[in-house]
Amino acid sequence: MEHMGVEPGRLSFSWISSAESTKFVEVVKDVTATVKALGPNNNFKKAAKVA
Amino acid sequence: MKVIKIDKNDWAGGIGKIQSSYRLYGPVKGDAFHDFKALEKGELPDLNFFNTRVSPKSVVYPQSEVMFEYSLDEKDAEHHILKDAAKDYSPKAVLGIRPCDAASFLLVKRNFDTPEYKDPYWIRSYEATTFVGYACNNPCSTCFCTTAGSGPFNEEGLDVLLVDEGDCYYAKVITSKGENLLNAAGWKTEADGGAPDKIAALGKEAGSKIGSSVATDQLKDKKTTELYEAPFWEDVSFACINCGTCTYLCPTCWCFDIQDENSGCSGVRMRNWDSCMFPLFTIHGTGHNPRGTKLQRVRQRFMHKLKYYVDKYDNGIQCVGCGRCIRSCPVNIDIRRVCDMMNSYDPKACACPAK
Amino acid sequence: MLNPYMPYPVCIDEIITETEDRNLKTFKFVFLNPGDEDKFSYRAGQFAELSVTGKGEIPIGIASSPTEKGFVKFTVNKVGLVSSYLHSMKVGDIMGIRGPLGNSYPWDTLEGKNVVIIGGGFAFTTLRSSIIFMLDPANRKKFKNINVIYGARTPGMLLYRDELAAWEKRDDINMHITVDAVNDPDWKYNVGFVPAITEKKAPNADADTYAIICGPPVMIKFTQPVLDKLGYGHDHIIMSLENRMKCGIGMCGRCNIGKEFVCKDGPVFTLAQLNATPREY
Amino acid sequence: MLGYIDKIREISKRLLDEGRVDMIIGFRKGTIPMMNEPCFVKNSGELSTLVWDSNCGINLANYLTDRKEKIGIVAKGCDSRNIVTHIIENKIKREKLVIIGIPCKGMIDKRKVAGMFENGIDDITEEDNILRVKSRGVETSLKKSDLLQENCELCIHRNPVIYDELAGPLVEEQKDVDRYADVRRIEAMTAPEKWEYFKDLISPCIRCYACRNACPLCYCPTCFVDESRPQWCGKGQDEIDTRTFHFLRAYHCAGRCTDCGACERACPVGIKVRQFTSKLNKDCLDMFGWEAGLSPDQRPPLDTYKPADPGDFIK
Repeated sequence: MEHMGVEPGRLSFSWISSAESTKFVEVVKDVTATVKALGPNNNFKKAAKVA
Repeated sequence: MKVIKIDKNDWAGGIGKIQSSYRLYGPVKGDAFHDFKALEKGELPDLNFFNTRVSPKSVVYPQSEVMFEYSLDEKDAEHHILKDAAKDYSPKAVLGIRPCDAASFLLVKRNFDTPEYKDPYWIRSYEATTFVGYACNNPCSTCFCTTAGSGPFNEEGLDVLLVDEGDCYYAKVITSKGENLLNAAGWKTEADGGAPDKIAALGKEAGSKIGSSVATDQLKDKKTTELYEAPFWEDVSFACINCGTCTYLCPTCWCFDIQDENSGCSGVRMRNWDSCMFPLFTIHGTGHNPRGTKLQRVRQRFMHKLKYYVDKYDNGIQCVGCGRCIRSCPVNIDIRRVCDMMNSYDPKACACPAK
Repeated sequence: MLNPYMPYPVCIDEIITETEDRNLKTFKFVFLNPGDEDKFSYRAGQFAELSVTGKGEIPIGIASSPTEKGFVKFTVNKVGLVSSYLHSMKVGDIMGIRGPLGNSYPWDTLEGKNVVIIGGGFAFTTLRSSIIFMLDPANRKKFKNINVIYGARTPGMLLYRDELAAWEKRDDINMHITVDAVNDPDWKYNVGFVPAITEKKAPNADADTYAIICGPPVMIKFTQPVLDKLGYGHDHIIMSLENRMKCGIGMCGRCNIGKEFVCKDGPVFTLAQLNATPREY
Repeated sequence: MLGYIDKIREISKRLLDEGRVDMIIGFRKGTIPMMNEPCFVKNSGELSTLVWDSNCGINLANYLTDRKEKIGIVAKGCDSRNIVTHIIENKIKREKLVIIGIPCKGMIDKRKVAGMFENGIDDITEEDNILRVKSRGVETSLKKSDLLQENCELCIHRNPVIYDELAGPLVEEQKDVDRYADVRRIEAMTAPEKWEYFKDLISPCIRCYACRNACPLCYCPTCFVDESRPQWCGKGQDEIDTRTFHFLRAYHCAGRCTDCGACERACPVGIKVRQFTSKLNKDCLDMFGWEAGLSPDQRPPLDTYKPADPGDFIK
């Protein structure tokens, strides 16, 4: 994804067991914070409608 | 018939003037090939080309076009009711269109402008357009326009025909629409009396350079169901990968799809080019597909162009011989070959498998 | 220039679930703008594009009759994107209808003739329109005998059951209702497939008798030989086709069978016409 | 490579006559220069239509998908790797195939050649490494090896990896080829530069799907772009929809692409479609030591798990 120009940080992978609730919370907080810091993803927003 | 002589030194200036009252389209060279694009102010069309890779049909009939807009927000007074999308039908001109491509608009018009229904988008856009043709002094080896109802100097569908004459262009005025455009450019010098003869001679020479042809004389008399059941379709369609190249590049293919596209609480109903090569084109909601196989789809393309159209309009084939589908087909399916097979097909003689 | 792609805005007035599998619902629409109803003047056998804003359009046969005023009705089977969404809509929702489209049953030809209607499953919609139209007091005298053979898988899959029962009681129309199978000991109509019932009940062919046949492909496949056997000429067998459509006005290019467009030149064809064209439906 | 023709016909004749196959899939002479047409022959009397030269770039594995007949197929290196992929993915049974292997020296980039001749090309003949191009009566000789498709220039698997017959002696494989220079160039860009790079790359796209349909990997009965419920991707010409198509198609080829170049060759508007897949090929090689289609006995890295698989990206 990054290779094709999606900003680093927008995509993340995590392996969380159903027992690892604390990790889940941490990861979600972490990802949310990173994405918020990046701001809106204007790249994937359709620009103007074609005429 | 009036012929205007345009000194090539006056070319850029005239085009600048046209652009004050017309939106101008012309061939522009990208990395490797030419295509018709909207010209920026001061940008000149590049006439050093055989023909464009994609046909100029998009000048009148864009690949994607918004038809309606709507709101899905129930707080809006007129939610869920379609509203006409804003359109620009101010005058535009396409400069440097080849005669075969210009002729294609007349074929397509038969589909969009019928006694019962008028397609407002195509018709308005077409009527807003002035077609300035550029005669082919040097046709390509894959051109077969002269046997497909057109020709390198053909004037049908054009408002002006430009002919390259070394230092100058001859501009043959064909319609008053064309004359208006030449006036807007300030090109007013009439050519000397010998010009029409010269154009005719160049046209004759160009016509003689067309190296390939199709025979279409028998198509009308063939029985639809017999052609449909002919054994050669398996051979013809084998190589086909069912991409949309032939149909999207073709100046005479007009099929389209209608789609709603939402974005939040609003959206547009748009139409996009579609292709008979795609299975999705005909699949029913139930999953049944009347043209579910590649063979059926390939057959549809050729039958439509070379038989159904011929029968429906009694006005030749739905092809102007530009050769784009031949040049760009990834697997070399050649409409000239198929046309000849269809034209010469004799069901009685064909007990053997097709060759 | 009139825009043939612009639907008339309508409001859903009533939704009736027709069949026990709940996959068929009849929608009754009223036009939002006064005057649109007059513009939407149709004949039995035509169809319209139902336009669900934000989803798309679907071509559906008109189930109401031109003689019914103040509304139009469509019975919709739940299959694809638009029809599924339509099934989730409520009374009062706004959408559009575009039409009327296509030809109709050949009412000029049928005038003064015997009419045999053969229908199966949910393809009974435009046939309902035709029956209501013919039974209208102003029209009934224009037609001779009317026979209707209509079958479904089970009694619960028959459309318009109240109306069928009412027609059964009339003496100016011969109803032959049938189901493929039934558990109900009180079932008082026929049991058997449509082709078999046709063979038993349909009148013999003559120059003044036309058959209108509309149903699933398998029913048509087996009914046609029966009609042949009864002596019906192929120009006396009238069929209504379906194909994938978008524009409904013969422009978008997908619904053709040979040079004919199902949307504009059809959907109604005689079997004689279909014999001369590729069977791509 | 021209010498292969007789051998192909001879093998094909034997296979058909002995009833070992129902049909041969190969190429016949095209109707325009630098184009040959994939074709089938069922009757050994018609084998004279089969040809071979440097214009047989279409990947014939594409024509095998879900076929039921016994087939003899002409296969160069990349075709054979896609046949292997087809076998691994259960799209064809090995025992249904007789593979006529073609040791390949690369296919001509027809656009590169066409671009050199302003007046069009009337005819091209080929002899070993020499191309003789006729344009408006003027003949020019060119070196074929300078005019190969990019993927052929970079190819290190010219010999078929799986075959039953051979149309000629195996050729020497290219060595010390820098296959991923392009990928590294893109990797060095910043995210916005990459975004712009791919935007420009696909700007001529007309969504004809020639790349997808020419690709032997793209055999899904319904491609994701054609799904309507849900509709993953808009149908219009919006750049984002076009990008979504190319983007996701590339992913669907991850660990499967043999870099046969069919996509690029098929594209009518000259998009370098391989720029999408090369990165995935490089990553597969770097991370898993994997190149697609080399052996029918090896499972691809993306359908197996090994404890040693790289997992740094997982937080």
